[in-house]
Amino acid sequence: MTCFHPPFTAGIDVGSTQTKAVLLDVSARIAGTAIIDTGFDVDAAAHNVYARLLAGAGLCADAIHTVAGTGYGRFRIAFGDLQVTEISCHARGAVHLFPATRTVLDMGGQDTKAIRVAADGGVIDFSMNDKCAAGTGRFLSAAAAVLEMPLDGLAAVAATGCNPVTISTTCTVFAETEILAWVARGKAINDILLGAHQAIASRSLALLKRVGLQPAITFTGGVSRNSCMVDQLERLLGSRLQVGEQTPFAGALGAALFARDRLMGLQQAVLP
Amino acid sequence: MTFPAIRAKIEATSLLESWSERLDQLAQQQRTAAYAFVMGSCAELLAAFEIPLFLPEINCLQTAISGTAQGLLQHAEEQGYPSDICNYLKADVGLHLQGRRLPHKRLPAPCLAIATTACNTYIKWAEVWQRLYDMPLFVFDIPGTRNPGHPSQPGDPAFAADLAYMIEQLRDLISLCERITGRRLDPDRLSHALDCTNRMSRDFNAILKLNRQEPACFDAVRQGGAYLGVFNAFRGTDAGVRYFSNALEELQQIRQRCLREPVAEAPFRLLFAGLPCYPLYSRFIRMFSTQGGLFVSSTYLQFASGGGCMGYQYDTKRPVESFAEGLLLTTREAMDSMFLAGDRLFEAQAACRADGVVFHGVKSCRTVSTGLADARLALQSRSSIPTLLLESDMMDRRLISPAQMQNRIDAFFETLRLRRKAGAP
Amino acid sequence: MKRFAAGIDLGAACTKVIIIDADGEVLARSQEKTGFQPDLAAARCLAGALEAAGLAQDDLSAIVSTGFARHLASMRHRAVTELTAATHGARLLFPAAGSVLDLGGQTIKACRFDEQGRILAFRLNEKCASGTGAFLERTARIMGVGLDQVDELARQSLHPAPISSVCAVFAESEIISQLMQAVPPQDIMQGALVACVDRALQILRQVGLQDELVLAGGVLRFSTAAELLQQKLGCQARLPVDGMLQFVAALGAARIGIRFGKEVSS
Amino acid sequence: MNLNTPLYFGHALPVDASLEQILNACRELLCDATFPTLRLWQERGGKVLGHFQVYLPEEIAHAAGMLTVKLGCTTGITGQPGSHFGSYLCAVVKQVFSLVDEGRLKPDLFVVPSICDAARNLPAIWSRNFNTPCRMLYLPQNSASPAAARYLQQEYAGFAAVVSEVTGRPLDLEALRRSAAVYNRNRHLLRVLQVLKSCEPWKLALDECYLLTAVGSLLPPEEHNHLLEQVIPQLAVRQCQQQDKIRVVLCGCFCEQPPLGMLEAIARSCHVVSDDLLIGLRWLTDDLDVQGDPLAALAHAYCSSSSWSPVQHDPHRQTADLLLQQVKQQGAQAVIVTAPKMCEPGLDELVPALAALTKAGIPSCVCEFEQGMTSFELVELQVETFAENILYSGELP
Ligand SMILES: Nc1ncnc2c1ncn2[C@@H]1O[C@H](COP(=O)(O)OP(=O)(O)O)[C@@H](O)[C@H]1O
Ligand SMILES: Nc1ncnc2c1ncn2[C@@H]1O[C@H](COP(=O)(O)OP(=O)(O)O)[C@@H](O)[C@H]1O
Ligand code: SF4
Ligand code: SF4
Ligand code: SF4
Repeated sequence: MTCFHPPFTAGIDVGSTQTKAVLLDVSARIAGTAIIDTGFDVDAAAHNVYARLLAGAGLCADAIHTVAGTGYGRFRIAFGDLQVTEISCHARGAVHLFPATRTVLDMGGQDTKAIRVAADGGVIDFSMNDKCAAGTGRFLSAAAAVLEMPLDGLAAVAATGCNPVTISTTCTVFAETEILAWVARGKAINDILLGAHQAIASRSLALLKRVGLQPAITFTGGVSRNSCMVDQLERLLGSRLQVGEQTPFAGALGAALFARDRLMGLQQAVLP
Repeated sequence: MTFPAIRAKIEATSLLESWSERLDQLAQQQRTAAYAFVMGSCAELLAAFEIPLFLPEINCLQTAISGTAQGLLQHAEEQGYPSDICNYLKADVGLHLQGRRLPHKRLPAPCLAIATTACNTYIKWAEVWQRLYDMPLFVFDIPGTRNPGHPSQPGDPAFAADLAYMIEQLRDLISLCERITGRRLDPDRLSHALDCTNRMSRDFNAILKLNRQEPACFDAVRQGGAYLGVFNAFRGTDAGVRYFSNALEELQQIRQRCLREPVAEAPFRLLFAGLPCYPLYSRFIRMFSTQGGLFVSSTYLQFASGGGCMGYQYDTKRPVESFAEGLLLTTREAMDSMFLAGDRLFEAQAACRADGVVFHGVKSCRTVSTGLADARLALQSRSSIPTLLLESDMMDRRLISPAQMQNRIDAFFETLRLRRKAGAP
Repeated sequence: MKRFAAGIDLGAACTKVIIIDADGEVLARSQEKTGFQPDLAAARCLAGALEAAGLAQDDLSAIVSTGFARHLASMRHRAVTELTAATHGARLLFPAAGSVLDLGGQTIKACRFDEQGRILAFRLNEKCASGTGAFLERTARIMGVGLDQVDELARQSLHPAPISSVCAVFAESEIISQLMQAVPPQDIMQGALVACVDRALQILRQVGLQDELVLAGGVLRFSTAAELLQQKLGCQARLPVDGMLQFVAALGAARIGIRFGKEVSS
Repeated sequence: MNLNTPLYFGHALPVDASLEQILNACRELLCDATFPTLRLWQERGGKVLGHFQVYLPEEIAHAAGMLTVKLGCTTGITGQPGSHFGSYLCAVVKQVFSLVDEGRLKPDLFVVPSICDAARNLPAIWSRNFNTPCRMLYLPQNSASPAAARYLQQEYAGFAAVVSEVTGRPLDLEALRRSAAVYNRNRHLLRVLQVLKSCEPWKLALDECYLLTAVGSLLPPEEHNHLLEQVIPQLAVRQCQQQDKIRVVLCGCFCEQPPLGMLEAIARSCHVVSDDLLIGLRWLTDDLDVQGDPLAALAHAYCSSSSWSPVQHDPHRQTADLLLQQVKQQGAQAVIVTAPKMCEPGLDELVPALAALTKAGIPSCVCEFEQGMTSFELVELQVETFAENILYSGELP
């Protein structure tokens, strides 16, 4: 079977927690997205997400001109044509989604990045957590697991809190005991969760400050789905954040845009 | 990308080996050496007294490159030295605690230590030796710039006051050396040593200037390290003079060749600010060079040569006064290039026509790293030049995460390429 | 009448209770996960131990609590810190002991003391999971092995995989990526144990080693960890036998109970 | 505008306040991140000079009518870790910067003594971000050298010139002599407080003594003197139960001040009979000669009759020996070393100090701290264990 579409490009973001894929048509419109858990087998995750992406759009692999990989597993995408760092991809993707973007906050599973971008999506400056993964999305996933509630329900519960507790350690490994200790002290779940969200939000504010807080700020990465985190960040920043359906996919989208550059013959000299 | 300066590299290696061998011999014969630091080593004075000079900082960075540092650090930590202090100090303490013995060499014990106030850690470090060996320690108080950007100048009353203090201290140091060696200072020998440094410094300075124009003919981090090593260890000696005059000549030839045979793709000209990452020295440089990055200049050369690369010329006719004045000016220059780094970076990047500036902050050296993040912000507010801030360490492998470093460097080059593509200035 | 005392160690991971008599003989032990209601866990554990010893709570001349939740055990007569307790426990088991290293679920404690049992120096880890039991538990979970199979697995390793990350979370992704590069699981498990042991040694070295070293804590129930420690220390360390490893602090608390009885002094 | 009306004591706090009232007021003032006394002073037209906890000859600024404020970590400010610094720096440098950056503190002049590598970077960072002047003061590290006092006198003259620039008042030697007398009185009263704490420690807990002393860094010295004069007699007759606690010497707080919560935690299990908290206020150990040239007297006193800390090199005095001496003098049983997390000079001194203590058979305990610490569990655990062991060791088999 052959496909008769004009060529598409795809971006695949192999993250520490989730693997995301975005399909772009020639006019740079998003033609499909897919997401799965990364799990143990990165190679398989990349394959599966790609298969899903194609199936969802009813395309076969031949229809895709270029595939760009990003994320920590980008070099393990066997069928990838080029690799770009997630920093450049999130910047590019965020500016594509919200052209007014000048600062990007990407909150993922095990790292948080703040990126200052130019109007063309180029990175001016970035800063990220290293050495310690405390205060990343992983803490929230762990919290959800302990409390046996779905991840997407977390925000709604946290939002009902009114006396947030002070979470002193946001180390994922201690998430369980930290939360249980507060439960044991008779605190309400919503207050505990709100406290956790606040602790994480204020940590990422420090990163944002490092790169300078130029509006507009776009919030990307898996945690941008979390409305409570959005609220907490907005409260701390005193300004609105740009978020949307597609922001969790910003990394993959950016990669797809880099792939499209190559398709359009722009890219050769720019990326290895 | 550039033609490697082969001769200078071989000569530097053999000179530094001979330096180590000499120290090893001294140790074998149970003889001693003066311990001093690169910023204000007083090498010329020691040379005049024929007191052998040992520079622990150079030794420490060698252990980091050769991979023996980790064991030394651990040894010191076992004795209770905390993890958050200068790792040069800690590795050196580790070395002393295990008998001044490295796999292939031994080191002489100190008969005297000279610590300037260019870095306050120098003093704490020298105090450790003093507790271990109870030898004389001379802390040379060198007042730095009080008002950022406005150092006092020769001729100012404020400068005269500082200089008077310097001269008095130098006299004290001279009498200390006289006591140790049982010999009077020979002013002619001091003059000769100062003359040697004059020439070395002049050529070193000329070398650095070569890179200002395109094409660049050496990597200021890779080859710069060799120049520094020789400059510090052979300061005030004829061997040092020969080395720098040869190196300059070779680089001039390389430059001619580069002009004749231009490379296909011009490298990204980078300015380096901070301390190199010694445990991953070659790999660190390769992370840049494989992507087409070339360090055309480095602030490290300024402070780690104790301001000696600036071309200061001593007046050999009045050696003692001129030595004091030179020490004040060059060491202050070294301090300023650390403490005031940011204020000078704007000019520095313009002077060397940099495409990007790489800041490498090391956790354990607060002297150099405290101001780096802010210097970068300041540079960013004045210029749109892309910058990269890396943080690791110059000694401790545990504080370095190559994968994370690589990720950042990749992103930086992606930016540089996009800019070049877009024809950014 | 014979005197008995109970020591309750409310650790972050496990709650342990021990009952001894005036001669230091152990009558009963009991242990369970601390969970998030330490006081209940302590009460249940104590009841279990009393039953096993055939005693009633009134027969005890003192109940002394220790561990991070020591102030939560409502039935206690006095509370001592786990460092003091571990010291006394170690000295009771090994009269010549000079230092103790305790590897628990969330804390690593090292302590050096003199012949009279006075603590000379001690050190705890910071609130970071690197090198703790919690980290090992998670590694085992990733690998899909139960805690009691860890040893068996690690023992097969010939080339422990280096785990360089200081952070347990980053270490986890390092482990996952190694799993994918087909590094054998036994090497990874061993690598994780090596990482923990290194972290513990770092803390131990900060207090300085003094003969004899007594090892304690649940992590050492992984006998590979104990062996590695001994290897790296280059000296013979004392290991409590008969399952007393995890009970050293509880034992020390009970001992203090025997000595000081119910009267609270401060 | 009258700069002589009280800023706090006699203004926000009644002159005849009771001990409890004074202590509470001190706590409130210290934890108030809006710096009410400084604001009031500036509203009245006065100028403020900021500097660190370690020594500065405040007399010189005082004589020109400036209010000096010592910053060594204001309790109760958690502040965001600044974007201008790496994680490996002590809180002093970071906090000073962020206080000014956030506009909470508006000194008219900031002076940084050359105490350490982190601090020496501050003037440049400051000048890139703020308009008010920030100067370095190069105190001698070679103070045993005969040339040092002469040099320092020049350095002080330079400092006085900067102060004149800011205040518009030329250096007035007579005023300087008067200021020296006020500071002599202040140092005397602080010494009295120290003696009281050492002789009857149950009457004055560590945290209380800290509060009473630390307000001195936010008040004009005259006012601090009044406050101390009011408090000392009340303390002398204070009714307190004598407690069974160990006598300890606390050291390591020469620059960054531990959070109040930590001092309270220590005070719960120990009698701290001597410490180096806010050492800068009582740096000079003798009264200054107010007859001759006051600049020369200040310089001379710095070099020859001063206290000690890890940031001043003195070839004739080793920190470890001085510590042992102090333990002996105070009849202390033990030493608690508080080490600010990232303070290089402090950390460098840790090993020799501990080694000397161990050799002398004096128990010691190291408590690391950092600003923004909210839980003192770990500190409490450490100090409790430490105290427990000294108190009960004799009775154990
Ligand atoms: N439905 C959801 N609602 C809220 N948060 C979510 C949801 N799905 C994922 N997350 C958060 O996103 C994180 C993963 O983000 P992602 O950007 O995919 O990370 P990575 O790129 O490292 O894999 C998870 O740790 C979780 O906290
Ligand atoms: N069979 C086992 N059951 C429970 N824990 C075990 C077992 N084997 C080893 N452990 C380890 O012991 C640790 C708990 O040790 P413990 O000394 O009780 O800690 P704490 O005193 O902090 O509660 C656990 O984190 C786990 O890693
Ligand atoms: S702090 Fe920096 S400059 Fe000072 S001795 Fe250490 S490495 Fe050298
Ligand atoms: S606190 Fe947790 S997240 Fe941070 S370094 Fe330690 S293990 Fe990693
Ligand atoms: S002396 Fe220590 S606390 Fe003070 S500024 Fe320097 S590093 Fe910070």
